[in-house]
Amino acid sequence: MTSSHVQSRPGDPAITPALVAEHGITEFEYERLVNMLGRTPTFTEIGVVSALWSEHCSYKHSRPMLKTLPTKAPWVLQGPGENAGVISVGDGWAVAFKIESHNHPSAVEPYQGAATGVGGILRDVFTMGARPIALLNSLRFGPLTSPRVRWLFSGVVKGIGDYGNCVGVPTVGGEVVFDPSYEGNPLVNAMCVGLMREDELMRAVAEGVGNPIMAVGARTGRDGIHGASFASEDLSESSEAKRPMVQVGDPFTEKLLLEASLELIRSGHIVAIQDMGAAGLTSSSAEMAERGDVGVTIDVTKVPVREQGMTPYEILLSESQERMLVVAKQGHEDDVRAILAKWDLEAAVIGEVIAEPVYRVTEGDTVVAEFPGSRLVTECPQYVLEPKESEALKAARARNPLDVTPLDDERDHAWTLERLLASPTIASKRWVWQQYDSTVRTSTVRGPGSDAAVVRLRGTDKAIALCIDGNGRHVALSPRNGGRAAVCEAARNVACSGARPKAITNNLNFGNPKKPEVYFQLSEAIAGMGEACTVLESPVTGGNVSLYNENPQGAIHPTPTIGMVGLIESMAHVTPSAFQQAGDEIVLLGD
Amino acid sequence: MKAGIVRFPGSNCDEDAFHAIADILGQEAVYLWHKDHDLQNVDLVILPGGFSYGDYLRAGAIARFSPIMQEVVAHAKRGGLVLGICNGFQIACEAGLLPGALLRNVSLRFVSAPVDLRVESIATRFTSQYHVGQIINVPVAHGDGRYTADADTLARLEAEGQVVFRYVSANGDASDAANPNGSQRNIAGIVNAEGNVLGMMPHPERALETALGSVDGIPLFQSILESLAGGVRA
Amino acid sequence: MTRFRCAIHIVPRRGILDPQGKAVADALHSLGFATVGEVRVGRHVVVEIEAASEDAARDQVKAMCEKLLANPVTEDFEIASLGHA
Amino acid sequence: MTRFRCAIHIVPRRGILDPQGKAVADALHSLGFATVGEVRVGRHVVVEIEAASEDAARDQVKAMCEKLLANPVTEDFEIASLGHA
Ligand SMILES: Nc1ncnc2c1ncn2[C@@H]1O[C@H](COP(=O)(O)OP(=O)(O)O)[C@@H](O)[C@H]1O
Repeated sequence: MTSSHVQSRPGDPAITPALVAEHGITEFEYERLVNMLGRTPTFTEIGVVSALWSEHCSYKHSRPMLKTLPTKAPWVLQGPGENAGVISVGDGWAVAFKIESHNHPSAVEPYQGAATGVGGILRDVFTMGARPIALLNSLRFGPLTSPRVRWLFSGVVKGIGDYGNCVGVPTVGGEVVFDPSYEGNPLVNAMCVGLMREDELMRAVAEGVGNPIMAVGARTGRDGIHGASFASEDLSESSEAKRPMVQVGDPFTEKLLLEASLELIRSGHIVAIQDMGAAGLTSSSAEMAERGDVGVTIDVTKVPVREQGMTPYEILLSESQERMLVVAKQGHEDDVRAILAKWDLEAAVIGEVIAEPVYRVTEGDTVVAEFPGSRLVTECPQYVLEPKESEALKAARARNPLDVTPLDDERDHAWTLERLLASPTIASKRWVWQQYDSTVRTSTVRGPGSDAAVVRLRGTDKAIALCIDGNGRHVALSPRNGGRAAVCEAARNVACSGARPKAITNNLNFGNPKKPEVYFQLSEAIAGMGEACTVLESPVTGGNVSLYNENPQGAIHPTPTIGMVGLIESMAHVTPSAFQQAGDEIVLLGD
Repeated sequence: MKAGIVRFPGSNCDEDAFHAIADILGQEAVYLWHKDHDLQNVDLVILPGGFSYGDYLRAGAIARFSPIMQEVVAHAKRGGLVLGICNGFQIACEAGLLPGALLRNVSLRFVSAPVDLRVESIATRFTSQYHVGQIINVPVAHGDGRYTADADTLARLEAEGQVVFRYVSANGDASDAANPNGSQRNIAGIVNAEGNVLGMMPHPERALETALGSVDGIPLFQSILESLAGGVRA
Repeated sequence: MTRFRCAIHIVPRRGILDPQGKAVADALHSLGFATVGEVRVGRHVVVEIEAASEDAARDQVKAMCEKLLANPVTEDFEIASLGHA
Repeated sequence: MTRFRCAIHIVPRRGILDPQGKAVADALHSLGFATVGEVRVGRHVVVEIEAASEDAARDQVKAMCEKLLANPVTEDFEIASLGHA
């Protein structure tokens, strides 16, 4: 079959250079796309490509650098490339974990942005077959003196809390830093850790020609579609309906989906499952097909929708939450439906795994998008740029750090200490973590307030130590050292609680990578992280990249955040971080 | 003892309650699915914490209509033991098993913290193994824990010794500062007039192991065992 | 059967502490709305329902409120409007 | 200055997921209210305010909604009633 049968839909906007540009596709990329297709893409195809070739899905500026990170160790069962990384913790038990950013959504709508960030990272973990047992988060805001920052801060904290609390996964740790560089660009990184039996590991690989592809969970609405800028008179809906809709989290549905997914995975009725996260149906289906090296066909009219009149473009790009894409075993569709129904959720067959190496989307009988094989994923352009350090930072670094003029009103050490303790970044974060249920699941041995959280693995004598650390200012001043230090800080925190560091996940929060100085920070920080991971024998099992964290005032501090998992072989090794009793000696270790 | 832990779709302390009964107390535990009608002859029903049906409208409002709740109410009316923890307390109030209601915390924020409770009454089937005035440390984790009832109800609860736990400071004062949610009279837990239904916002099932920081919940479960061993059965 | 749309107000009963209303009032004061007095925050529920007549629709909505939507211990409800959808 | 009482409805914007409304609709169905269609749940806010005139009061309430009461990203608001307190 040739692609000549692909049809543009009546009412679709014309493909103009302006439309292509609005979708963030460069001329170079557009040319590559036309060459791949051998024809002009349809509007639906432009939408698909804009999503898949976005930085978020494709890592086009960071992948070459990420490839340099160490990813292997005997205990690593699943490295980068899946929904979450997985390590063995012995005795047949495995831990899945991953970190994800929701920086931009949280800047617009802090409560929902943060809540849906937690929802997404939970799904990444339970789609691997693991039951989520802990959440952590790493937050960055501007100074609390700004009312807008206070609104962002309280909204984010409430969003994180409400979502995790409702699903019933304890939030056991995290960090909060306030610094002017994050004023317009708060960072919200959420990490989830799950526990499973090694033999329950499930990968998101579409397999088996003829197997049905099913959409399960919540219905698809117009949430998060970046359609607003394309509103055109020709479209049938009113412009009101075209407004991009903020994704709203529904943690109760997430809880149902969590239980249903784990039951599905254990039932043997399915071969793969993946979250419909960023770029929704598009990226989940294309990625699963690419991993399985098979073709897929999807009929958008079969997707359960929340609203009438949704176009293929909208259905494919919707970022409605609490949805999963499942590849079921042929003939087991009803079994899948029954499990979902038990949890009051829907499941619908929306497509099929096919032998023909194409990625095809139909609207009923009409083909509205079709790409050759997995080239859509594999041929995404990758960019390697020339890194260059900013002169200003070079100069700043050249300064002697001891050469500081005392503040005018600086008094004694006690006064200084009080001032330090009162600064929001150093002050107690109790206000934050009191809003998080940290004790549900009755496994939190050390919760918020310790260097690393310790969560016991019920049914064993073991525990895991978890922490999340990053220091943007350090990375800004010296990207490579800062990258190293972030990993080392995490390792120290984990070690202090009695654990041996095992692996990390990371979130790279940076500015616009097309700027040579940002690219420099990125490449150096990644190199530094890699060095530390190698030395500490803690490979990288996954992570996330959030670039373009900029506003007119400039970029954020380059902020890699490191989420580390350490293993405590015996509960007897758990070590507290608080002073225990009067009379104990205090010893300073290290130099 | 055989304990049944009700599993609403959004329950999330069900596994913890199961673990408490089965692994720590070494008793028989079963789950009771919300869509079922069978209580499986349990001696004790636990309504666990969580967000039974999302609790978006009002905590516990929807749960009380689930099929299993009809049986739980019947069990309670027969004198069977019911322990409602956190969301379970909210559900018990909504279902009319206990008087009053649990409203949004006065701070409007979720509160997760270990709190001190004073045992106000040991003349119940849930607290005989404590002593009156004993201060115990048990975690709370809730957004809607402000116990509210009309003046007559409050007076009756106090007069009849139905207030079982009160939030207090470390030295035992039922002060505002020690009240995590703005509950009237610092009420943390109450029993019904017949004494067979206990509702409490704090989580005794999270206070049963040294590794988790407190074992102050153990006497509560021992009291239940004691009471059942005494032959007072449903 | 006709389609009706009904709006319901569910408000904290007088005398019951309304921390949300108080928080809103405080925030409004600090935003400079100095003449704001009491603020009460309740729920606004809009239900679409099919019924044989307006009266039948009203009866059903009333039953919903009594059974589920309002907590008789702490809340009052009021059918604010009822009309064809 | 006169005392006014104003009722405001704040509702989730059309097209935005309303988990609360969905949960209530599902519950109503399972309670046997079979003809219930869509349910949306918003907030009902009653504000008392002093102002020189009804128009002045309305302007102030509108400003409150825009500044504080409604979240412009996810909610629409409507002044449902305004009268002497
Ligand atoms: N966003 C958060 N979520 C959960 N816990 C947090 C958060 N921020 C800080 N914490 C907890 O507060 C404690 C202190 O955090 P922080 O001030 O960042 O200390 P440190 O510099 O020692 O990492 C840690 O135990 C941490 O887990």
